Amino acid sequence: MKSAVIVFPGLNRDRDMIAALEKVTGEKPHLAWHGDSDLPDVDLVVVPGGFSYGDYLRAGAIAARSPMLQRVKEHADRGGLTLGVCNGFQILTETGLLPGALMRNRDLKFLCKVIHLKAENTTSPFTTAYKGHEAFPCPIAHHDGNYFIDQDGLKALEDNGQIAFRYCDENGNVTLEANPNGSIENIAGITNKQGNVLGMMPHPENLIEAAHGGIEGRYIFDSLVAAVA
Amino acid sequence: MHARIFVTLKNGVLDPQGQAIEGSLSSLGFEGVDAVRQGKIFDVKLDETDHEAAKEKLAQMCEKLLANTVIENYSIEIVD
Amino acid sequence: MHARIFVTLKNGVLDPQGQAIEGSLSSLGFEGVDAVRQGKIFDVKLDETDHEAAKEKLAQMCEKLLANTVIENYSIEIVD
Amino acid sequence: MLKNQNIEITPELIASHGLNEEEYAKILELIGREPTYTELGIFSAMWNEHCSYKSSKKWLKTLPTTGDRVIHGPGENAGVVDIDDGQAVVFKMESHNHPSYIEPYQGAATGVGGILRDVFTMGARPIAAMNALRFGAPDHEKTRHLVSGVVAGVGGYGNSFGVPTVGGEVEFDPRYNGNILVNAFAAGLADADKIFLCAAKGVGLPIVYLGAKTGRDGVGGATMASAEFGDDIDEKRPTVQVGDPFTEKCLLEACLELMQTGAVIAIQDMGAAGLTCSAVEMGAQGNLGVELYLDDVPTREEAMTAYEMMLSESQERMLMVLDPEKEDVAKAIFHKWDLDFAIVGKTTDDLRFRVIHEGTEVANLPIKDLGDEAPEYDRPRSAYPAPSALGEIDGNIDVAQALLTLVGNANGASRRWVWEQYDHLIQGNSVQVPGGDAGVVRVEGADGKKALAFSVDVTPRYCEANPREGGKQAVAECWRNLSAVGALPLAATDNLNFGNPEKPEIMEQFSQAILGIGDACRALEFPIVSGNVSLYNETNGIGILPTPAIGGVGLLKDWAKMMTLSFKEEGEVILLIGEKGTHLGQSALLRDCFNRIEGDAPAVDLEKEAKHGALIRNLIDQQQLTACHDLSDGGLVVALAEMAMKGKIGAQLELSNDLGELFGEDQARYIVTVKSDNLESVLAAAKAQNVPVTQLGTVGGDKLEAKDIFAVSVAELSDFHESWFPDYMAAEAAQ
Ligand SMILES: Nc1ncnc2c1ncn2[C@@H]1O[C@H](COP(=O)(O)OP(=O)(O)O)[C@@H](O)[C@H]1O
Ligand SMILES: [Mg+2]
Repeated sequence: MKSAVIVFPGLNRDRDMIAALEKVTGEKPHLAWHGDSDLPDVDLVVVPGGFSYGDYLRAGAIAARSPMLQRVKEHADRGGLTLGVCNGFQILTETGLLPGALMRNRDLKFLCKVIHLKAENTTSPFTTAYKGHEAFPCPIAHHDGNYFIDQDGLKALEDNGQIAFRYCDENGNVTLEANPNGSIENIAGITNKQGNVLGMMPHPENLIEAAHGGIEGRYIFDSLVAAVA
Repeated sequence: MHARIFVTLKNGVLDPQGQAIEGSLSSLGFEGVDAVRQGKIFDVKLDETDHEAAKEKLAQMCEKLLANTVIENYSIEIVD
Repeated sequence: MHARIFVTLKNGVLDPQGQAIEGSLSSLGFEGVDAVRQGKIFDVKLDETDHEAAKEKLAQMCEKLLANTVIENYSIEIVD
Repeated sequence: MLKNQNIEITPELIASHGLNEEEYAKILELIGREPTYTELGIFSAMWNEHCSYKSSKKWLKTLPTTGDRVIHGPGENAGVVDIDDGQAVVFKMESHNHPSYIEPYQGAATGVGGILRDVFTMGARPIAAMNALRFGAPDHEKTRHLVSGVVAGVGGYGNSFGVPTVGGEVEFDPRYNGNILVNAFAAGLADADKIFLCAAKGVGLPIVYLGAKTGRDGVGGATMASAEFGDDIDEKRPTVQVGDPFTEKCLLEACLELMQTGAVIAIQDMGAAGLTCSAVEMGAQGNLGVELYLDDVPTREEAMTAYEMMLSESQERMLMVLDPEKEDVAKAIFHKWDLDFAIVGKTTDDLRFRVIHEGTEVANLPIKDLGDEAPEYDRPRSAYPAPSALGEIDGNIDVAQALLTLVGNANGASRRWVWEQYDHLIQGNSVQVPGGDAGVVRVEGADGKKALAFSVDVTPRYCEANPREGGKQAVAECWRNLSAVGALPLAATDNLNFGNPEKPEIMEQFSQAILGIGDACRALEFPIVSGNVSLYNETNGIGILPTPAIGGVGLLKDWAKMMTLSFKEEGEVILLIGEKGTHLGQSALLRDCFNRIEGDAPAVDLEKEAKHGALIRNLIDQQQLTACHDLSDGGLVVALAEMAMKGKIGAQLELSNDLGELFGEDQARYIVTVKSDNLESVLAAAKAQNVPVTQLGTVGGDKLEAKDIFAVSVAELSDFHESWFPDYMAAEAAQ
């Protein structure tokens, strides 16, 4: 699988994402600097986590307006696989590639911890490998992960099976207590209607090898490798 | 010319900051606060003399960058 | 009664947000923007009818919570 | 036009610059004339306590700073230590106490920013951070607000910059009511042969200004940091600096990129007293003069005077001596990252420090004398009071209740509320996160097995009772924490936070603590390679507890062998390594359950420390242990409870009801668990080394219980342990 990682000033989980892609696919991803005008032809474009432009104004807002994001949009519009993690998710919502918005966490604090996730949909190209491993622990690290969408939008997400991951408890139950940030309906990740764009707050790239305490983050990349094969 | 842009959350959008402030105010002993909503101001110094042209330009800035119109409204005031 | 509180950075205090916004506006092709400074608004619904009493109370809220008076100024406007 | 240059140098002005008569006389003698206003500012910045170490130098010199692995000790931006395979760890700790009291968020944030800059200035990519925090009594009116602001500030900067915060300390004591402590540690990874230093080389080379623009931030900041607080504190407020972690992250990437091009001859971050300190240090260390052209300094405010530019503490700035042939390459890199890049001066051969502004020479000073001739004091010391006698202790207490108090009060409760606000997972190498004895981070670029361990420690109440033993204990505890995870302790940094050194008793306390630190560092082969001194932590005559924080770094050859403190499996045998406890003086039990602060600090037997630690590391390396935890605050029972809570399993123990045995804080001790198959070999290994071992019981069940003494469910312990911080902070006015 050929992949590209978009790099903006202020992103800081780009190196984590590059390492994860390399480990899973055996290939170094292409690095696309935000100021470059071209995005090479790849199977997967990843917008990684961090604080692009300091998250000043709104998380992801300034990065979303950069020329490179136009290229990402074109890639996604052509049906190209596109993954946004954490700041990447915020950026993809700011561009309109994904619906809704990510607001400040309910408790207003940055939160870094291992939560539990449930794969709600194991048919998207990002999630097929989660079949049989629907609930798993996964790290989060964010200040603005409180997903919001209006009622009509929410209904559309549900109707189209666009909800990829929800926060759950150890046993896979989606409960209020298991919601770390106040996201509507415990939403942790969504796809677009076509299913080729995924945005998620948790960090699968930090859940790839034994040293991370789990490898369930790999399944996203495994799913993608299978999807493009 | 100086302008001030106000960006506020749309009705119906949950405001965790506003809620937390409400809670804090009441725990600080301030009574009778029914609601608090937090928004943003941008004070912009513009190199433009025509009010209408300025407003037009500022509105575009809001649409393109300063407000997230999925959740926010904006308004513009020319200060001088 | 509705009031609006404006909280802005004192002169000379670094505003990284404003700087980043300036940069982004110019790369979006907006010209002639000399400076942007970001501030906050709090829209407060108060259960109080007297303007002076309300202003007094809001000023206290600013001092105690809403503004960080080390680096921020505030002003208060009664809306209705 | 001589902006501000014709300001008259009055005795009041001199005093307001923190210079005494004698010091001013020395200035007159050195330069042979009256200084200009700008020059006065430069002297005050260079000669204040923070930059000149005038009260502490004499004592710092007694510390051991060398060792087989030490590449650069004190004197550089950070210490540099060899970690094999051509790699080095670069680390330092620094305080931002006063600014954090005035504006907790920005004070703490800029403290983190400053220490990160010290590390990457040397060419190292930051891979771990820690923070040692001390606040006033929980019920003091300011405490909550300070805790919330400081923690948010530490996180706000570190999270955005992208360094994992893997450890730290938080303590509460009324003695910090008016002076909180915010000490930030950072460590970075570099190639051992590519370390960048601040000494300028070559005459006539361009001096380049990098990073953010200069504003009036913190003008007089370094002077403030060295002055005692009084009631006029509000007047000092406008000197607050605002941090910009985004710019710092860009600066990191740009610097590392630039360093690879070979363009950098010397580089120095602008920290306290900004442009002044960095330019003088570059020149003086390189035996060169420096000429600065202030008109070329990027500024963000209008009409800044030379004085303001020279003393500004605007953050996220660097100064560099550049290879002129690579100017274009360098410029391109900085512009790519949207950072300022300006040539603001050049090196000269005349050992003068010249500053030119608007066509006028506003300063012309002997550059070496600014540092070398800075005053150095052997401040008077008076006898230190002997520790108070330890009175009778009524041994007839409810042990379970005492345990719940100790694990569930302000100083014993879980710090999760704090460290969950810090990104401790970023970079994907955190193999032990906060909450254990030491944070452990895997090292990239070698065999994938190597890891570094980090811990920061000090027990201020011991230091106050007995500064020498307290100094030793801080080092010993840090060293023990590293050993407990299986790391070989390599070297340390210190952050010496004390009261007013002009008081003879404080000066004695300070010097004794340093001597104790030196004793321990020598005995444990744990040299001090960097550090920082923060004096005058005193408000209205009340000084803080002496707080010499020690930050240590240890090396693990294979992180897969790393030890953690949680109980693992039912049936494993629990052993105490080291002697049975006896010492209750200055213990947490005495303070928190009897409301008494009495007695001497526990004595530190450094020979035993070394021996017990070596045994522990060997056992871990041979994979004989399943858990290990060092004993500190609260002694044996608290350590057992922590292991049980972490593992969510209880234990059945055989203990006596002697309070010293249960809660004593004797040093050089660890609790370990072993599989029963390994018991014999572990006992034999201890015996061979002559290290006392006691079998305490076995892991299992859902209670921590000692027959006839106490029983308490692990769930209840956890409940007490986890709830104090969130409950306490819930009342904080969120913003
Ligand atoms: N307590 C100490 N122990 C050892 N070295 C110290 C101590 N305090 C300061 N140093 C060393 O003195 C030098 C100057 O310190 P400092 O002024 O804090 O550095 P910077 O200029 O980077 O802020 C540094 O190399 C530092 O490591
Ligand atoms: Mg430095």
